[in-house]
Order: sequence, then structure tokens, then C-alpha cells
Amino acid sequence: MTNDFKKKKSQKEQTFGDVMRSQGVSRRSFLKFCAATASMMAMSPAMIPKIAHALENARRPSVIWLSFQECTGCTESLTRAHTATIESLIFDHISLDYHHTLQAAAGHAAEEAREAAMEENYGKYLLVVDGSIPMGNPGYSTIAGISNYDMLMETAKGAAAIIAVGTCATYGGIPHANPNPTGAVSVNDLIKDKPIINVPGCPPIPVVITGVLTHFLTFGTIPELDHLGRPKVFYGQSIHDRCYRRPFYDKGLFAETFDDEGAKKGWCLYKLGCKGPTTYNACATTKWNNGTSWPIEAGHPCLGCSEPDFWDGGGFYKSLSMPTENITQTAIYTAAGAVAAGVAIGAMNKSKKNSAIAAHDKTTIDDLEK
Amino acid sequence: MSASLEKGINALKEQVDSTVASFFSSCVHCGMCADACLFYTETGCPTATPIHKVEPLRRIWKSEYTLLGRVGKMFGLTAKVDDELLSKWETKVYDHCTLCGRCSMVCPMGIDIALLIQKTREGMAAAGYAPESLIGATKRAVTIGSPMGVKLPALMAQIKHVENDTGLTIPMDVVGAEYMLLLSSMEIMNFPEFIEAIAKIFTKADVSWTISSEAFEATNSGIQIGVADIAAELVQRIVDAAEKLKVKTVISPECGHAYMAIRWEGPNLIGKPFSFKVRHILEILDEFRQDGRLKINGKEEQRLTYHDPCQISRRGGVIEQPRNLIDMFSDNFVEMPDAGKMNWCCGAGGGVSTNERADKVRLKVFQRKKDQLDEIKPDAIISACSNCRIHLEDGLEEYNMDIPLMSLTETLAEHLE
Amino acid sequence: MSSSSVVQFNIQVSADLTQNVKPLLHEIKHALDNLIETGQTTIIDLRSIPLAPGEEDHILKTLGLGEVQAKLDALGLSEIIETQYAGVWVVTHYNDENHIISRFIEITTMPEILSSQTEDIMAAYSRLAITLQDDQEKN
Amino acid sequence: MSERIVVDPITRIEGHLRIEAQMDGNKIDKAYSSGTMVRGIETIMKGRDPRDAWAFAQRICGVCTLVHGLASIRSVENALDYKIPKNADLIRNLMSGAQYIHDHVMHFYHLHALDWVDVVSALSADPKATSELAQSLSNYPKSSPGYFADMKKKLKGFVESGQLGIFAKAYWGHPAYKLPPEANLMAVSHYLEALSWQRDVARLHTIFGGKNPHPNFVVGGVPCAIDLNSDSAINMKKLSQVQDIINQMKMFVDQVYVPDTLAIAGFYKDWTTRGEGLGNFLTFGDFPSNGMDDVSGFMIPPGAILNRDLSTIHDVDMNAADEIKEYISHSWYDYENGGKEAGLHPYDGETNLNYTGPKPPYDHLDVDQSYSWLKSPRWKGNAMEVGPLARVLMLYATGHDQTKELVNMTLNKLDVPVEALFSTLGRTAARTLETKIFADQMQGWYDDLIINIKAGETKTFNEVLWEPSSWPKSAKGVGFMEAPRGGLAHYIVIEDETIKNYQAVVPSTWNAGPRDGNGQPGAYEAALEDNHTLHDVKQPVEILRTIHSFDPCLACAVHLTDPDGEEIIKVKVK
Amino acid sequence: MSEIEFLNWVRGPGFQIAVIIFIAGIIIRFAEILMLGRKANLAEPKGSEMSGGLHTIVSRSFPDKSTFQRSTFTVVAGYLFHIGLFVTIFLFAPHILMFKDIFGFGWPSLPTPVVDAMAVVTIIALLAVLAHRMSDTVLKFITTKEDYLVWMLTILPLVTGYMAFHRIGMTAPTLLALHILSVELLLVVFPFTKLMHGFTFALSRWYNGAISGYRGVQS
Repeated sequence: MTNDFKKKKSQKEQTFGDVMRSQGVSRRSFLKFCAATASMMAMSPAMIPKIAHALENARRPSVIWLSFQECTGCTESLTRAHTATIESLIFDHISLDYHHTLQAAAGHAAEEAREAAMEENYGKYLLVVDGSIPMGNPGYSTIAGISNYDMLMETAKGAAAIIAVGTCATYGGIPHANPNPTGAVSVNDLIKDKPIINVPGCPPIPVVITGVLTHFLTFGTIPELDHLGRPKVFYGQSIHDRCYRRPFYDKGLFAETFDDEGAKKGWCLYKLGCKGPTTYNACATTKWNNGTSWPIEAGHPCLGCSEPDFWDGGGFYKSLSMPTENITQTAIYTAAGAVAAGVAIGAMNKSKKNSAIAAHDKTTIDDLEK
Repeated sequence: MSASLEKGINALKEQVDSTVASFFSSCVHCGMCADACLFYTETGCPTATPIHKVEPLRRIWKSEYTLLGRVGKMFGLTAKVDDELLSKWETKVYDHCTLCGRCSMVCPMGIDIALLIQKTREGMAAAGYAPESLIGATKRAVTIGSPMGVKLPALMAQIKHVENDTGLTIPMDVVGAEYMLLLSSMEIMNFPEFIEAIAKIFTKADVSWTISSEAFEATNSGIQIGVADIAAELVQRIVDAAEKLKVKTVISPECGHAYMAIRWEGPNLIGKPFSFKVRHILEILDEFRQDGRLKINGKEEQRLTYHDPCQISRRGGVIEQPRNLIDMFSDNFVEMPDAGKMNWCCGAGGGVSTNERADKVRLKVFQRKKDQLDEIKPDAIISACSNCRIHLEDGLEEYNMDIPLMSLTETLAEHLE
Repeated sequence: MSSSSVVQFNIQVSADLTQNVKPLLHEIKHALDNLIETGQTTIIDLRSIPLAPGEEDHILKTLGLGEVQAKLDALGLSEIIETQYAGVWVVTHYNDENHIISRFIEITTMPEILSSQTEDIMAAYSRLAITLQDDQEKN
Repeated sequence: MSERIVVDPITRIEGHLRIEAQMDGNKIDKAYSSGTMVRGIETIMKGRDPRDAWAFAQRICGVCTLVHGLASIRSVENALDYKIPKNADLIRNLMSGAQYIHDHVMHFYHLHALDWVDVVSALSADPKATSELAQSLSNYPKSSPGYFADMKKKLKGFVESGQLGIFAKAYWGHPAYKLPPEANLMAVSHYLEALSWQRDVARLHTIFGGKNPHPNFVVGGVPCAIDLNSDSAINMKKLSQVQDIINQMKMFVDQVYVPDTLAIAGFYKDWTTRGEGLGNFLTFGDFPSNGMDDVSGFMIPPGAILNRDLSTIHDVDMNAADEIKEYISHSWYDYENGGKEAGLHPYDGETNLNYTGPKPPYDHLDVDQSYSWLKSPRWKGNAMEVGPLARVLMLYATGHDQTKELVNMTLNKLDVPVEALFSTLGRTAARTLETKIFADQMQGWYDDLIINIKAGETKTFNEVLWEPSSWPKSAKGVGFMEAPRGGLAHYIVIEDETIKNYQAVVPSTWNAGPRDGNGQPGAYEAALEDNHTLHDVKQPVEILRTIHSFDPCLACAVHLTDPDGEEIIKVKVK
Repeated sequence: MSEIEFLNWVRGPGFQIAVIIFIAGIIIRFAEILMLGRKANLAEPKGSEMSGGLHTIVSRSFPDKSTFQRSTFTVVAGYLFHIGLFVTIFLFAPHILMFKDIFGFGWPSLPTPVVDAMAVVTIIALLAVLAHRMSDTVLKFITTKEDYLVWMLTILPLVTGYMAFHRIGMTAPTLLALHILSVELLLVVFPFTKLMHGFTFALSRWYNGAISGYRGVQS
């Protein structure tokens, strides 16, 4: 029976347009799909014709998804995408040839699938990585007896581009958090010779993952990235700048607890520790789970999960203007020490003055006349 | 480093105490003291900025008494005090400052700049950077007993003269008298009317008083030049005389810095409290007034104003008394702008009048007083400091102003019944 | 399903939180002017604008309901509604599960999506031709 | 010489799991379960603000996504004796219940189904017959011949594209697949339906917690305020969305999940006689109606069952020093306090990393020594199974009416004895049955919430102990719950307003943990050793079936801490 | 170092270092000053040191009419930027949160737009002060390098704070980090420069008032 699944080389080069047509999808439906795609990719509606043209000719590339030190939250998030749904993604857009959580094959067969995809699509496949890579000891994370580092390097070799999904893969994430017990590092800490798109978030917004994938598949190019390697369309503006609660910040109206009048009226969550001002992500516009809500709308301050080292930002309920360490204690210890030092230094002053007084040489009129 | 420079630096080191340290710590270089100083307002020269004048003392504080300054000094980064600095600063400290203390009143940080200058002069003098004329005056004060060289015979001659003129007795060396009067050389030599006036008032008020033949000189050149050792010696003479005569109160005459020296600095200079009180003559007179011991006959109709001598008013706290006294004989009293504790200096206090080198500048800065007077146009000026009087007269003459100048004590005496 | 509540025109709207509503309405006005002057069309993606809860409803309520309402069934439902301001259309696309996947305000004489597409017309022609041929063969 | 087969990676799970099986011919003689990934979250949490702990703990797992957050919140509340408003408990129950329903359905269709369903076989199904089959099972609307024809066409197009993606290299055509093509087509269709359904119902978390995965929590209540007059709080619009979601959940569970489970189970009755494992079951109890302090108000009662004896329910004391202990005889850890052979109660728990396994790349683990990043938790020395089967048995044993009814219905329908519950298939069925129970219970919690709100009670957060300065100098507590995969307990020790020690004793450690010092295997190992004969050792689908019946979720099971204890091995760059 | 790492550093170790230097510096400076001591005044007092001292601490904030007329610019600009600094530092909600974190208590804030406007006023006042300092004969003469440094370090937190609030020029984390860093620089130099007047003003005013008060003059 497996024979039915033998590859038919001639059909492998089908474009997305071919697939759509073979499924009897009308041009109008296709245009609608493109409009939704443009919206998802946070592109101007003016781009719809371009997207249509590009998608028409897009191929269905092989995608290898590697999971290292992760929690599967990123994959879970991917399955929540409502535009370019996971179904349409894995059936129409891409060939997801290796993905632990979703693939049918296990054990050796799974590894064979990965190796086959790498061999057949060398130089063309897209590598998606979630999770960080522990450099403290190869035994800290292995798959099929292979260390994460070895598997990443081996698989990255033939990749056309790499998408690092989630904060762990992009910046090291929670395993990297102080004291980073396993020596976790990010993908771009290890790979320097491939284009890498960082899609941070803990997890990233579902449609941002698919949006980035779709962009790559549609245009075959890396979207414009910011200084942290993030696509600007999604990570170009801070949560704070696009937050619907911003006017309350500007007016100085803040929720003080989670269910006071301010919380109920949707006042700004800055005082509750919101990291929106320093966090660049699309939550405020894209929202989560098909526009249902997002953390700030649900009354919880932004954790800042799309930023590097957000775990070590000094407490999720400490506002950005608060120091991250216990300054009160520091101040008390310092004061105690400084009083001692001050007394010593003051005593030096005093003794210096006393010796000056002791050295006093009486001035007489004769002295003046000299 | 020369021995004298070393001595000067040591003297500056001695001067730094918590007040000095807090003052220097607080200065923000706002420049407001300049606007309060007639040497700046009348010359427009920024070197006259009061806080600038205390640079030698500031450098010593910084390099000796601050952590950062000491560290800087180790690396040669903290500014040093040397002969060049001191010689440059000599005129700033002695010629361009009358220690009037007006800057101390406006500093928003509360820096007592006059005090700092006084302390700076201690170092300058010790290092040998004091004006020659001041040195001469000081020498005379120490050796002869008076900066102007007035000896006892001269005083006795003037007393004789007064006694003859008025028929009053001027008690000398009366043991057990209540008051012991001090006189300034100027009063003895230039304004013997003052002695006459006192004799008249005290007689009418019926008080027991005396003048000591051993310590009649009120002025203290040590204070002006900034040599505490000498100032103390001069104070000690008065203390000895007062103790010898067992007086209850020593009266400082109409002389500003004399009052400062004996009333406020005296006990601190000799290092122990006095066994007697010290009062300014105006304080005494005002007490008499309160006690109803002064009966006035007729009032002046002239438009009178009062020039506050700095050391008496602003620095000495005798502000109300002269006005109370003037009120007794005047219905037409007018205050100058900024009168009272904020009044402007005549321009010759703090040893400037003694300092011949400063003659030109002191007359220039008199412009300030002139402007004040021009604004109110008085018929006559009353003052209570012989030093002020001499300089005011010089100034009025310089600026061709024909305004009579009177001593408060003398004018009061004239109006006694 | 909540999302089947297609366009809700009678929702109570609270205070205008983000202050994005007024500028958006002004932008629509300018676009309309532009359409009149130059014939240029404008498309605004409502999902690209940060709106407070309830504000989208406020915008739709303000625009109101005009004469034309069309429904498409193309990979899920689409609703094309001309607002009470002629030339201002609200185009809402749903997926197979009736979830809104995108919503645009189009300022145009007729939204592109309503027109028959050349490719579809060509496909239709050949389908019709085949049908007729089949009929012919059968008969 | 017997053969050792290795399945690594075990796919369609959360995390990194490796199974090594020592064969006796075609029969599994000994099985070894190994967690192969470690992150050190417990170490990372030390010294931090206990109020932040939930966010860290939550990232233990993105599949169970809320359970660690909730357990963590409860541990802090327990330590501080922090009372929360009734509404917060109800919202937490709703969120937790939604997690069950979402998670179990996804597990069944996306992680487990492909062990029983042959995708290739579906290509030869008759859509009309499939439609008849589907309609005979339930009145789910999407069951027309046209619908299944479309599905078949889509699947065919996919297969013909030559790029099989996630379906590549699976054991298609393996004789262990026994479903007729029509059942396979129906199941594959529902695989896709479930993908879209889960996307929708996950939104319940988004409404209350702002996002999913990883919704937000807060110590002292829930972050979402309730105000029916505000656009920016939980209002009628949002509540009606919640009601819609509950309806959707219930519909899918009743009309798709339960019928599919029963239908598929009917073809695999042989799996009611294998994969039992330990016969010891443990629950911590959860779903309070009256706060976490009132055990009698729990929907799921706590207790332990030993040796299948449902007549005796043993009490469980989370805090007793001699009940719950974790051992590391075969784990890559070391205890400073007691060494390799000691068992530590979680309050005193340590997680000092000590990797002694083979240097990667390796072929086999040394199973006589340490071979897993999982510890071996034991209750009074006994290895215990946790999870849906344990809960259903507990509910059954304590006389929960609906459970009894559902279990009996299932046994009757499949025509198997009650012992069939103690098996691979029993475990999978138990998961389906409890999903049904939760789907029904959701409405009750929702109604209680509405009643509360209508009565004017809108409090969702108790601010009284929010400021750390109001806390005692030191405190310790346990936050326990029933996670979808089984009993979960987080232990926290707070000192000077920061976390001094944090230990999570998680379902997959109970189930997937290695042998203890007495050679007593963990639940996975015991289950695999129970009557497993492999048809083809190269295609060990049988191992996958039993392992997946536990719904492995490995990330959570992995401890770790002090970097001091680690052995640094330089990575060789090839 | 990424920008958030930078931000975390300035909010964490950086802030600690700054606070340590600030507090230690101030205490040492006070010890340096106070332990030098001051001789008791042996002259017979005419008034009270205490009442004179306390009076002057307050009164020097309000210049007399003549001084005001002579130094109008210095007084007005000084008032403006001091009030501005007070408002922006102590009445801006995010700053109050920081104080609350350190002291354990907070106080009400002013509406953000008011603080924002005040920041602009303060910046303008400080620019005017600088212009004045560079043009006025006296100020130009007495100004030292330290004065320019301190001016720079004073205006920097205002400018960076304003930029961070309005997110001008750089990414928000960078701006916020720079703002905090600029405050830390200010804290570090505070005890060792004329900024110390923020604490010693009371001391020097007290001494001045005490000296005068003893002689029966209100200064």
C-alpha cells in the first residue's frame, strides 16, 4: 500500500495556483484568499494583486520543523492559526516533512523522513526551529540519541532559510533565563551563514507564525527585518503605541489592582507591571485566537514575551520604572557601610584640621611686615 | 613652598569648619551674590563677584577636606593654592570687599560669603599678602594702641577741651562705674563732638560711666586685616581694663567694626566669655529712651535719612534702635531704598578706608550710595559709624553733593532738653 | 457560534477609547472625495487598526446599512455591504467555519470581489461548452 | 541473544521521549522509558517573585498550557493562605475544564488516532458508505456523502502531490490497522474537523486569560475583571461567547468524539487485554466548589487505589513526609542529601544535574544505570499511574453516577468485562468518558458564574495579600490539581518574599518515570511489559499505541537545577 | 548586549551601583562636613540660633524685592527648572511607582500631560539658564567645567525622559534604558558636585541663619 505514496516527480513541481485550480477553487475565491492573506501578513490591501500573482506561482516547499528545549507551546500556537489554518498550511502550502508533535511516523521512520526531506530538497527546504539548544552538555537534550546541537547543524546545512519560532529559539527563552542551567542558546547564536527570521513570542501569535511562513512561501524572500531579526510588519511597533488603553496612560489613569474600577473600565495596566512600552509585537492589532482578545484586553499586563531576556526583566508585576533588584535593602546596607566610612573619613578631616591648629604659628606684626 | 605660604595655607586649613564646608558644598555658581555687591554693581567687573573672592579658601577646603579633592590631589588634578594665586587675590580680598555681608543675605544657598572672606584674609595675612597701609595701621594699633597713632595724651587733651567747653566732667578710670566707654581714634581726633555728646547725654541720664586710660581704643585692626592673634591681643586689652575697673557694661562707640570686634568676635577671639556686657552706644541710648531717661526738646523739620553701618545693622543686629531714637526728634524721617539689614555699604568698611590703595575704587563704588540718596533726596544724613561718616563725607564731596552728615548720638544730644 | 453574528448594527457603544474612530471616519471621507475627483479607490484593512473592544461595532454602526447587500460563497462566506454612504463598502470575509478572517472598508464604485473574474469566465465558457457538447452527444 | 529496539523520537507527544524495549523474540520483555530533554526551570525559578512563578511554571508545558500555571498559583495561595473570590474559582474551573476538553480531543485525533487509523486505507473508502457509517453513529451534521467525497478528493490530491508531509514514512498498511476504509475516512475527516474545532474552543482561554496557548493567571484570583457595563471587562458579549464555546465543546464531544472512540474501540477489543501496567492509581482531587481547602467539595476526589482494589480508597496527604517521595536511582540526578538511593519529599526536593548517560550520538542507553531525565515518584513506596484512567476509576469507585452510567454503557456497548478498563484501550476510553463528564460540567460552572454576577457579585481578585511585604517571612505550600494527564503538584518554599525552593511533581513523572531502586518500573514501562507482542519489530506501532494511551507530555516531567552539579562536555563540531 | 539586556542591566545592577554611590557619597559628604565641627559662640547671644536657622532655611527660597529685581532672570529661571524638576521627578506616575518600590509608600501623581508640559518648560528653562550662563559677564566668568557637566547631566534625564515618553528616534527599550542610565549618571555625580546643594542647602542656610539669629538679625 505504501506504493500509493511513492512520489510522483512530475507533480511535485505543482504551483500553489495549480493546487487551487485542481481543487476547483475559483479565481474569486482565490482573490478572497489573497485578501485575507494580505490582512494576515499585515500588508496593505494595495498589495493584494501582488500577493495573488506571487501565490499563483508559489511552490509547495518542504519544511522541516525541529523542536529542541521547548514546551510545544509554539506548535500549539501554530495550530490555533485561523488564517492559513494548520490544515491548509500542511495540505496546500507546505510539505511539513518532519514535526515531532504532528507527524505520524515515529522512531527510526521519523528520522528517515527528515533525512529523506533533506536529501531531496537540499538547498531548498525551509527549516523551522522551536526551542533553545543546550550547550552545557550534549546529553541535556537528545533526539534519537543525537544532541540538539548536532541535529541543528546537520539540518541547517541544506536549508534555504531558517525560521526561529518562539522566544526560546530566537533568544534562548526560558531555559536561557538566569542562571541558564543548561547553557541554552538561540539559533542565531549558533548559525551565522543562513538567513534567519526570528519570530519571537512565548508563544508567538498564531497568525504571526503562519504570516511569516506565508510571506516566505509567497514571495520566496525574507521579509524586512528589524535589528533583532524580526519581521517589521509584525514587530514594527510597540504594544504600548498601538494599545487601546494608551489614552488612559496619557491621561494618567491606571488600574491599581485586577478588579478595581480602573481595571473594569479598561484603564492602563502600567502600574500592574505592563511591559507594553518596551515590547514589540502585533498583539494590539492582530489580537489572539482570531481576534478574540489579547492579554491586555483580558486585564493582565503584557509580560513582554517577544523581547530578549524578558524572563529576567525584574518581575512581571513590577512596572518598568521600578528597579529590578531590592534597592531598599541595598540602600540600607549602603547607608550602614557609608556611615562607618563617613565617620572614618570625617575623622581624617578632623585630625587634619587639628594638626593644622597644632601647627599654628602665631602671627605677629613683625610677620606682617616681612 | 616658602615658609610664609606654608603658614598661610596652614592658616586657611585652620579656618575650615563645618560652616565653611557646607557653604562651599552648596554653591551653585548662580552669580546672585554679584548683584548684591556694590563692587560689582558699580564697576561691572566680574572679578568682584563675592564668591569668586574666596577661591583660595575654597581650594584648601576642596583639596584637604573632600574625598574627591583629596583623590584628585594625589593625581595633581585638584587646584592648588600658591603665591601667584594669593598675590592675585590680595586686591580682591582686601580692596574690593568691605565685609559688608550683603552677599551673605541674598545667597539662595545661605552662604555667608562675608564670613568666608574674613577667613580668607586670615590666610592671606599669614602668608604675607595684606595691603601695606593695613599692616601699618595694625602695627600702630599694637604698638601705640591705636591704628591712627592716637596716644593717651592726645585723648586727654581732647577730653580737657570738651570739659572746658561744656563744663561737664568726663570720668576717667572710675572703678565700679556701670559703663565703660570705648572710643575710636577717629572720634577722638576728627569728631570730639561725639565725646561731648556722650558726656551730655550720660550726665542728663544720670549714669555712672568711665573711660579707661589703659584701653580706650575701640577699633580692632586685627579683625580688619584678618589676624586673629592680633585681634585677640587688642580685645584682651579692653577686657583687662574692664575687669580692672569692674564695669558692668562696655560701650562700643559709633564705629561699625569696633562693635563687631568687641561685641561678637571678642569672646571667641580670647576664647572665653566676658564677665561684662558689651553694648553699642545706640543700644544704650535706646535703653535710656525706653526708660524715659531722655527728654527731647523740639523736633528737626529737615528731611532726615539714616545710613545703616553694615557691622552695626546687618552684621550686628542694631537696626530698630537708631530708628527709635531718630523718631524722638524727627517728624520727617525717610528711609533709603533697601534700608535696614539690606542697606548698601558706604564702600569703605572692612579696612578699605585704611587701605590707601583702594581710595579710587571706594569712591567709585560710592555711586551706589549716591543713587540711593538721589532717589530720596534727603536734607541731611544721619549715621552711626565714624568710618562711614568720613567716607560719606569724602563721597559727597567727590560727587558734589551738598548734604549735611550728622552723627546720631551727637544729633540726639543736641535735642536733649 | 458567536462569529455568526455577522454585522451587528445595534450594539451599545461606550466611549470612544482609542480616538482612532474619528480619524478613520475622516479618512473615509477623504477617500470618498478622492474617488469623486480622480476615480481612485481606497481599501482600508480594519484589522490593521488598533481598536478598543466595541469600536469596530461603533464604526459599522456609524456607517450604517445602505441599499446593496451581497453574499458570496467562496471558500466560506463573504459579505459585501454598501453602507448608507454610497461608495463606502464593508467587505467581510469568513472562513469555512464562519469566522471572520478579514474585514475591509472599500471606497469604490464596486468592490473587485463582486465582479466576475476573467479566469472564471473563461473556465465557465469551457464548462458550458463541454456541457453543451455532452448534451449533444447524449442526444 | 535478544534484541533491543529503540523508538526515539516518540512522536505525536509533547516533549522528548525515548523508549527502549528488550525483546524476547517478538515479545517485549523489559521496557525502558527515558525523557531525553532537560531545561532546569525549577532552578531558574529560585530567587524570583512567587507571584511570577506561574508564568515560569506554565512554560513547563505548552500543551497542558494552563495546568502548571494554575498549580503554581495554587501553591503560592496555599503557602500564604490566600483566599480567592468565588468567581475566580469558577473561572479557573471553566478554564481548566476547557483545557481537558480541548486537550483530550486533540490528543485523540492528532496524537493518538494515527496509531489506529490508516490514512492510506481511507483512499479506498466509499463516501456514501462512510456517510451511512457516520450517520449511524451520531447526528453530527457534517456527514453527507458529498462531504466525505470532498474529503476523499482532498486527501487524494494531497497524496498525489507526492509530498506526504506529516504522513510520510508512517506504518501505513501495517496489519495491526484493522479499521475498514470507511471508518478510516471518517476518522481522517474528523482529524481535520477537530483541528478547526480546537482552534475555536481554545478561545475560552483567550476570553478569560488573553491568549492561548499560555493564558494569563494571577495569584489571588483571575486577571479579568467582570463588569457588564464595560466594553473592556468580562461583559455579556464575552459571556455569551463563552456559552457558545461551551455549546460547541459539548456538541463535538457528544456527536464526534464519544461515538468515534466507541466505534474505533469496537475494532480493537484485543487491546483491552494488554497494557495494564501497575494496577495502582492515584488522584490528588480537583475542581473545587468551595475553595481548595474543602476537599469534600471537589468534583474529582483525591485518593489512591492499590492492586485494582476499587473497594478500598486510601487517603492521600500531599504534605506527609512519608507519602510522596521522588527517587533518582535511575535518573541523571544526584541528591546532596542522601545520594542516589534516597527518596525526598518535594519540599526538600533537589534537582542536581548529573548526566552519566552515553555521549551523544549514542545507540543505546545503559539501563542498569541512570537512563532518564525523569525522576521516579512513589506514593508510600508504590509506583502509581495517574491520569484519566485513575480519575475515572476513582469516580467509579466513589459512586459518581454519571461515571458509572458511562462506564457501564461503554462496557456493554463493547461487550467487554469491567477488567477491560485496566488496559491500553481502557485508558483511551477513560479519557473520552471523562471528557464527556467535563463537557457536561462546564455548563454548571458557567451557570454558577452567571448567577453570581447577576446577584451583583463581581469580585475576581483579592488584593489583600498582593503586596509581598504583607507576607510571612517564610512559608511553604503545595498547589495540586488534576491536570488532563493526571495528578499534578507544585511545591513552593517562600522565604523573604522570594522562592527558596520549587519542585513540580508532575503526571508524566509518575507515568513515564524510570525504575526505582527496587527495580519497580514506572507506569509506561509496566504497561509495555504487559502482553505486548510486536508484529514487526521494525514497525513497532504497538509500542506507540500503549505509550500514546498515556498521552505523554514530557517537558513537564523533567527536573533539574544546580548548574554546579553539571558535567560539561565540549560539543564536537563536525 | 541586546537592548532589553541593556534595559535589564540599567534597571538592575546599574541602578544598584548608582544608588550605592549616591547614598554612600551623600553620607560621606555629610560626615566630611559635619565632623569638621564648629566652635561654640562665646559671645552673649542676642537672639536664637535655632529660630534664625530654621527661618533662613525657609526664607532663602523667597528673595527680597530688591534682590528679585536685580536677579530676575536667575530667580525666575531657577524657580522654573527647580519646580519643573520636582514635578517631573516626583509627580510623574511611573516615577512614583519607583519610589513606592523603594520606600514602600507612594503618593498621588499629576496627570501625565501636565508632567509632559512641565518637562518641556523645564528643558526650556534649563536651556535658557545655559544661554544665560554663557552670555552673562559674571556667570561666564565664574562658571567652571563642572558647571557645564552638571548642567548636561541634569538636562539629560529630562531630554531622554521626554524622548522615551514620546518614543523619539530610537526603540522604546533603548530610550527607556538611556533615560534610566542618564539618571544613574546623575546619581553617581550627585554627591561629588554642586548637585550636592540639593541636600546641603538646608545645612548652609541653617548656619547662615544661626550666625545671624545669634546676633538678633533675621537673614
